Amino acid sequence: MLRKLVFLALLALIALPTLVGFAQEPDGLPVDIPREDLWVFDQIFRWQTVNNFNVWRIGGSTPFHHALMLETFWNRDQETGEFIHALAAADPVYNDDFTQMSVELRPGVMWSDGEEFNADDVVYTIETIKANPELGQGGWHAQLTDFDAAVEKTGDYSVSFTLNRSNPRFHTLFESRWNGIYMMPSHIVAEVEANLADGENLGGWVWEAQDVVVLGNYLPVEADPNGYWELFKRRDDPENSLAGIITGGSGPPYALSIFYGNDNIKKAIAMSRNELDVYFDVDIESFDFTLENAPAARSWYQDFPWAYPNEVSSRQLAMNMEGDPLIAHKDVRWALALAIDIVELQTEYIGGVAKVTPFPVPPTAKLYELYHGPMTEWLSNLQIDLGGGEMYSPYDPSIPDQIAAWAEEQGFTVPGEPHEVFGSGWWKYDTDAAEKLLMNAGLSRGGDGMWMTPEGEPWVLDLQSDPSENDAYRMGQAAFDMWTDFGIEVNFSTLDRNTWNQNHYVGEYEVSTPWTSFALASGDMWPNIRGRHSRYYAPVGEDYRPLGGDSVRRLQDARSDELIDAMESVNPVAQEAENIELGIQFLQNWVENMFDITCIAFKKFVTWDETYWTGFPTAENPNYQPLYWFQGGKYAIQNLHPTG
Amino acid sequence: MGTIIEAVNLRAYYITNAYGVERTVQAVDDISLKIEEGEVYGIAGESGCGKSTLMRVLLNAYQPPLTVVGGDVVYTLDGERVSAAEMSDEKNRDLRWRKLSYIPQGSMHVLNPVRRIRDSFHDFISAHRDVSKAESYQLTAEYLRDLGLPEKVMRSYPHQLSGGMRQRVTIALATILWPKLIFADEPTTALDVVVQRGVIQMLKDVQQKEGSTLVLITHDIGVHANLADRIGILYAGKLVEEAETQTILNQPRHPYTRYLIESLPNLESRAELMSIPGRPPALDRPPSGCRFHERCPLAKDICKTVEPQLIKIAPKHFTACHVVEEELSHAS
Amino acid sequence: MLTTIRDLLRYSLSFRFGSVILLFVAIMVVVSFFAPYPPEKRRVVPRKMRGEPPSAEYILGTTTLGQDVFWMLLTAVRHTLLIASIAVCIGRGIGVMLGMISGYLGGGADRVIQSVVESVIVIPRLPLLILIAVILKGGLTFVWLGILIGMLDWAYPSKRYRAQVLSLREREFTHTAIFSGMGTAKIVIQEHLPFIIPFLLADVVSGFLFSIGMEVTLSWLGLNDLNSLSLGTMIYWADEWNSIFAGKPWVMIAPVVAVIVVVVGFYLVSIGISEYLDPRKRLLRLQTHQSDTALELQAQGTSAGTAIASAGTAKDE
Amino acid sequence: MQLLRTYILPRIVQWAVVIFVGVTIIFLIPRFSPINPVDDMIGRMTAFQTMDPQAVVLMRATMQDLYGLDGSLLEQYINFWQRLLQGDLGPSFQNFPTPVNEIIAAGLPWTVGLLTTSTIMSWLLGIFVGSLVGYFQHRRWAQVLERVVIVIYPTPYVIIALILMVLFTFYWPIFPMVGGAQGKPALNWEYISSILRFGFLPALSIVIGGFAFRFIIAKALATTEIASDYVQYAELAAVPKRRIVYSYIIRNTMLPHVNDLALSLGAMFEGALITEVVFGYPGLGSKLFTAISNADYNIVMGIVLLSIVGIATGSLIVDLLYPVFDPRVRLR
Amino acid sequence: MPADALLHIEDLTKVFHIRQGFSSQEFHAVDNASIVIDSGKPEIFAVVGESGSGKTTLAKMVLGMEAPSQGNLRYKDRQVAALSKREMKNWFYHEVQPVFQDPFAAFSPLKQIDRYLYETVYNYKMVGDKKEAPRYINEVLSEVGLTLAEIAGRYPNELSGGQAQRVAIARALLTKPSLIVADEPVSMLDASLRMSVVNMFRKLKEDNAVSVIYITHDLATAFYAGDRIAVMLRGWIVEMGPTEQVLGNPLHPYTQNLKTSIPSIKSDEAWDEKIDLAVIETDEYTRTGCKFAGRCPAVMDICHDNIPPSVEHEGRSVKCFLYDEALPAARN
Repeated sequence: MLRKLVFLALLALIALPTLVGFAQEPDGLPVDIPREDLWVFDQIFRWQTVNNFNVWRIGGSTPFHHALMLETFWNRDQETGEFIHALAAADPVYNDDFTQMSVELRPGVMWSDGEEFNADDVVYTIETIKANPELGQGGWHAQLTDFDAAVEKTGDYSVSFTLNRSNPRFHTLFESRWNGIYMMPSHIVAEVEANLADGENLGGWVWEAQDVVVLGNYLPVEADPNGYWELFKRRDDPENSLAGIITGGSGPPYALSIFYGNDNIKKAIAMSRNELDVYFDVDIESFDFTLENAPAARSWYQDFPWAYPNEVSSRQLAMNMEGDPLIAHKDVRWALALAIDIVELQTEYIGGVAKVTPFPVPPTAKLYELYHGPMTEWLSNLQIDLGGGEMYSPYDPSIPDQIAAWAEEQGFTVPGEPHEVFGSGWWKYDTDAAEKLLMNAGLSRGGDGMWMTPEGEPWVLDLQSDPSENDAYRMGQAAFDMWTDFGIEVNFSTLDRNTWNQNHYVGEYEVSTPWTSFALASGDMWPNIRGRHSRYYAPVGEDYRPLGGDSVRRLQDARSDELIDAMESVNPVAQEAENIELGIQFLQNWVENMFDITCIAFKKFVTWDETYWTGFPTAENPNYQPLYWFQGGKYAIQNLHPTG
Repeated sequence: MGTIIEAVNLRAYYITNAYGVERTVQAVDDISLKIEEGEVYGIAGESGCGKSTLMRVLLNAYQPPLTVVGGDVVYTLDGERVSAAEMSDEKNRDLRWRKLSYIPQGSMHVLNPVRRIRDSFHDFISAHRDVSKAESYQLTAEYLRDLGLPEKVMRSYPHQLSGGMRQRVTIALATILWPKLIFADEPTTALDVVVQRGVIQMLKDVQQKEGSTLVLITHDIGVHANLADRIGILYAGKLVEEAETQTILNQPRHPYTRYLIESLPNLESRAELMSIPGRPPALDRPPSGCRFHERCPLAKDICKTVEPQLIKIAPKHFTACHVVEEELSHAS
Repeated sequence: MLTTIRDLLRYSLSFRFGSVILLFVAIMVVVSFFAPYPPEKRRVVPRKMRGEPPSAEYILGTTTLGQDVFWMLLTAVRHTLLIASIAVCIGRGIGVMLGMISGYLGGGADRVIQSVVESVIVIPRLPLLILIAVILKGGLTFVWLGILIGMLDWAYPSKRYRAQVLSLREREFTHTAIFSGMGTAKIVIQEHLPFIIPFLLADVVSGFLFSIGMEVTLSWLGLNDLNSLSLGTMIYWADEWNSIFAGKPWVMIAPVVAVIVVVVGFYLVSIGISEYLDPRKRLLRLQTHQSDTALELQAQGTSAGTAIASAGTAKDE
Repeated sequence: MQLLRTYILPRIVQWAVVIFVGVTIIFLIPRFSPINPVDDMIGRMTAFQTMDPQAVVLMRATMQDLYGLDGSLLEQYINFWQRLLQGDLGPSFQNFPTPVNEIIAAGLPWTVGLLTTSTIMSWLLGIFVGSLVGYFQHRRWAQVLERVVIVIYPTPYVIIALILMVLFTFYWPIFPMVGGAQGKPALNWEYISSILRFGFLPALSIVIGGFAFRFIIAKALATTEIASDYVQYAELAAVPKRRIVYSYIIRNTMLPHVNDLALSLGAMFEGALITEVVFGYPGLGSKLFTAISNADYNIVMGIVLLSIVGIATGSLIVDLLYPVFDPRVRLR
Repeated sequence: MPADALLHIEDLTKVFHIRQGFSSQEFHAVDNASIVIDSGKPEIFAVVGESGSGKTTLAKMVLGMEAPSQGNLRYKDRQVAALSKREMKNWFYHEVQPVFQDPFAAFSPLKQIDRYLYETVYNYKMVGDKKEAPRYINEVLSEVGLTLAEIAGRYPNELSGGQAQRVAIARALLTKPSLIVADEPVSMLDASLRMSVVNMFRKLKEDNAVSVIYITHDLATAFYAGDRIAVMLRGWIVEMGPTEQVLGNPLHPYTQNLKTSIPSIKSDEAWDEKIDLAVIETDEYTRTGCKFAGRCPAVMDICHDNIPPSVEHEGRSVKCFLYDEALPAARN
């Protein structure tokens, strides 16, 4: 009797919700909208602040909101480096000394409430951000204030900015990849501002979903109070939205973003359950899983190497010039580079899907053409001194071919020229040469074959990485393995992202695995390298950020300073050739000194499942870049259409 | 008046094995007795002599490690003869409280501490009769009134009652269904004399009201003297003497019984009293022959080797002693 | 002691089972010292054999980066036990000391110690552990992790020991000892400690369960020295490399099963020991003469039986 | 009044002291974090773009001021208590300027809903099944059940959760992977059933873990309880086994269980942490985890404070209500 | 105050608090007790009363284990409560030693029993040379009828209760005390062993000139052993005087009640009159007026509201209005 009771109780406990689970189809989506009308995409992270679309405040964040809702003057095609005119109808126009920039606006763009966008909105946006430190998102307030930017309406569809000093790159503030100064609907915000009580400011203004007015073609409908998802609805007049005007498309009626946790595999599982149409980026294992379990899924390439390879950034083994005293020695840095087997790193550790690059500029089509191509000859001719006058050519242009050979061995087909798929050449894996370099630097092999410092102590090298970026971390693991095999005692510590960042800020590391690109998609390098000028140098133990620069490597290099100074006054548009030439010289200096060991460029497994939606850009049909969380992603979304 | 319960060559052993320590304790060894309907039968003996074990077996309520290895208990209840060995579990449960009942020792602990008295009564009544709670309460109230217990007991928790009251409530709880056969195990132990007196009075009341049979177990000869009609003396798992109460008190024959009676202090005299030398034997290794021989001042050689049998030495008077046997044979 | 263990092995099923498991674990620990190469090291397995399921050569399979799961696992078990041992030593050490001091001193000192203990108890341990782990992150070696876990796992035990001491202080033999002229130190160490030891034993096991659980949890959150091997970090990496979904489940199954086996081993042993220390069972073993009474009473399950039987343990919890 | 003075008041004072000390510890520890929340925020804002160095300096100063991180530790501490006593937990750093109160309010219902339901469920189930198994420990089914629990009990929770996750979202994908419900909150079957569906796996994991823990305790207590006189007596009286399990065993072992329940309900935010991270369930546990790794002191403080107050109050309530659960007199 | 008093107890009171539910009550476990034991004239002073009458509390205060709430307790003219820890150990414990109720609880079951004997000898430096200890211990053991060889290396549970209790007495004797406080020393012993211990006290008094405070609920042994007796009821000493007088011809109705309640083995003196028992444990303690008024056969109106005085009557003191010469009722 009792036994039955227990049994029944247990059974009921398990059965009841299971039945509930079965009664409805296993639908794990938080909203109940037919999938023909709903496009579900990966939210990348969990929102901390929900249902507040005041993106201008400090703490406001914009990822993929900008792809759906927000607009600024220009976007940049990440493949070609060309301007995409967004709210601006043309390229920026500077005066001779770069103290004035005038912008011509595109007419006919409508806010979602029917008001037309015009120069008043621009003026209001700039003045409001300048006036409110609380609207500090993206550092826009700080930068506008720094240049004391004054904006003037020069016509209904034109504005002009005046700066307190020369700045040939002022327009980058309005050029969005991840972030740019987004325009405010002045007719809405001005009213809000007018109704603020004493002591309140626009930083505390909460713009809730139902009140939002946009230039993009999606309006927020609902946000999960716990930040796991947000639902968007296409505006009624997508043809009047900026994206609509530019692409002529309209996109799915509803868009839902869901955060599946930091665990990549969950996204893959969700896709296999048809609960996710596109995800952001995963590791190779999760992608393999997707291929196996979601038959309708694919990424940029239909086959190997699948991933979209051209997100403009690269990953390097960055060395702290003031970390281990031996790192300050150029020969040691070169030895470390030559002790890395880039082919194995790229294949075994990364899965063969990323592009190789020997310097911190990713080999996208445009940048390859600007930098890698022109530098090939120089790289091949480059010689380093192994000691005793023994010169050595470290560059191996056949690296992409070796990777291609590996891929074929795996049974993959390589879609195109090896260098188009796998990037440029890299340094030879030559431990003998590395050995000579280390000997040259005064190191010696101990009895157990491990390297000893010139002082006769065992040489211990610290390596730090953060596993949340799986490619960077795996690169770190590879370096650890290869250097260890080479006889270096490497102390590899795994840190969480914040601690790891913090260690960069104060220089508490010897070797680390950050990512950077010295070039923008356009090829301009100055904005990304200026922080490396020695005027921003901070010694180890001091946070470099208050100085405003980027002294991660604790580098003080006169030649770099010289080139940065030279570039500052060059107009990247008008004097492109000169600008690129300076860039090449900068990179040559960087490579000669092996200031860091750059290994691979970013690859992105932007993967979509075509069960419900199709039309995403692919390698065969590369109309737009597929990186939907970037500003340019909005154009890809416009072309989505239901499968069946 | 016939026999209500009969034990036939009963042997009950504790067979334990705790981490390799194996023991067989012969707590009840070859005991036979007959108890008549309506009488009060006292079982006396020191702790460890097997009297509680005997009672458990007589009550047919035992579980491992206690095992009945021989003999049987036969009940004659309302004309029906039932053998404990053959009784089904349901039958056994069915007989409880309605036919045979048990008054435990240590009333301190036998009442559920978190239940009011009346609810405990309800538990016990409803286990055997199909009654509602209200009916149980009613029945309980009437019964308690009959026994002269105050009504407020009903609503009390056990810990609120005094020790004597608790024991009396326990007696009421055991007899609420008017069982034919009542076993009482040390019902007055650990009570002080005044309370003990009250409890004994009540036991008498209960027994006399329905003419039930009471099997009373206690080491206190004084209690037996006041209640029992017949007494059986247990020593080391054996019944060594059995007779009517007056006979036992006035003409004890077994040396052990004599010691017991003589060592009782009283308020008449402060003259020095004897104590029994030595100590009771351990029942996992009982002495050979007469189990009392090691402490017996009269022991002879035969006592060490031959186990004495219970023999009739007078009407209703039995004892198991070689010396007595010899005396008798000499006398005759 | 030896006979106790022998008896336990012979007669307690759970102890026997648990001991076999722990013996097996101990062998793993010993064998782990004989790994043919540093077990953390990748690329030790020939390229063709990488990421392969268990085989005769690699009995627990290999990872894609060329590690031998078997040797990893042995070392991981050792490290996890190291962490747990440190944690247990520290946790129980503080717990026993504070509990006994608090119980014996009584009065003001007791009140102060108890408010500290209570305050520590109300702080949620896992978040605190995560918080400190984040703070110490860079320097969080296994030893530190052990110390950290131990530092958070003494409050409950100390309360238990205090309660023990308080109840032992009221026992009659304590008074006998006092009237025999023994000093407090002697009473504590010679009279009372033997009674605390069974509790300590049980507590040590629960400490192991807690510490291993915490190690696994923190590692899974990525808050351990991820480049050293422990059961937790093995699970972390198996999870990170999605071994289950990438068709290499052996990489995940090995540490998960190992965790369960190790904790269950400890737990079974503790069940066996506490059964052995159960006053009723103990009585049946100890008695030689006389206590047939107790046996009889115990068989009836009366409190008198339990009372006599419990001579030797104070109840708590 | 004696009671108030000697017992209740000191207990309340202790409650306050415990909270004060606990909160102080939690205030101090994050301040040793190497992560500066301001820098962390700037790092995130500038991660994907270039920014003028001067601008960064400017922004940093602004934020330091807005976050209230100026001044010495002592000043911050005093400031913290002033705010706290007004019920203000300050702004979140990560989500500046959203008040922590608001963030907690969004997560609280989920955590409380999931954890109370599943904690109470596992508690009831554990007591019920554990007591039954303790009572019927020699039955086959009881032994099988116990062995299963022996394996589950010591297994770290995170492993149980992960196994469930893999089983029920992938191999047998019948449950959702992330979130708490479907659709807009409404009082209709769709929404409520979706809450059940989304909450099932997280709840199941907690129930399994909590059940095993409670089972072990309940079984041990029941085993002890069976040996008690009143259970033995009721058994002897053939009181139905169901009644014995409920009114005798479970009722008498309830006190420590109730005590534990109060504590575990108080500690729910701790329990929620791993659950929410594994199952992507909304609530305070996962917020706490994110906040810790981002040095968002105010959120950490707010959630841990809830937990501290919860546990301290839970144990206070249990202590004060002790007499309700235990009618027995307590001597001091 | 007699100058040569060994123990002088004057108006000794011990107050406890009972917590019941949400209220707490104060009660006097010992209320205004006054006892004098002369030095130079060793005696056995028996204290009798039902359980809960305060006997044990009184014993604990005499032994210095409990601090009195009020009143004086002087040993050899020194206030016991004022003794320092060192004085307690170096002087008081030499002089006053206890014998506890349960000999098995009085020794650690995990230690060999002779350890306590050696400890006592060493700690109180009873012998000059440690090698002398066995001889001395053997000597003392022989006084209780044991030899060291019999008990050396044995654990308490290997001895019989009588043996263990005699070891306990021997241990107490090792310090050559002037006063032994024996709290129910035979109540846990079997009838056959009991007298051996009681006889021992009589012998000790004669041979070793030790005074014994013999606390018991057993009137018969109190009568047998005690020279003087104090009868306690709910904290009061209701009658005190030479044993033969008090028990031979009790004055206080309660003592009379006690006396008639002793079960006699002469069963013709069966009890006919019914006696009243307290229903609720704490009722009598908290009663105003005479605590026996609730069940006193000779109760008068005055008894309900007034506390009777202790009066000297026929060579003893009685706490009863019946003998209060100031009252008319007493003269009738």
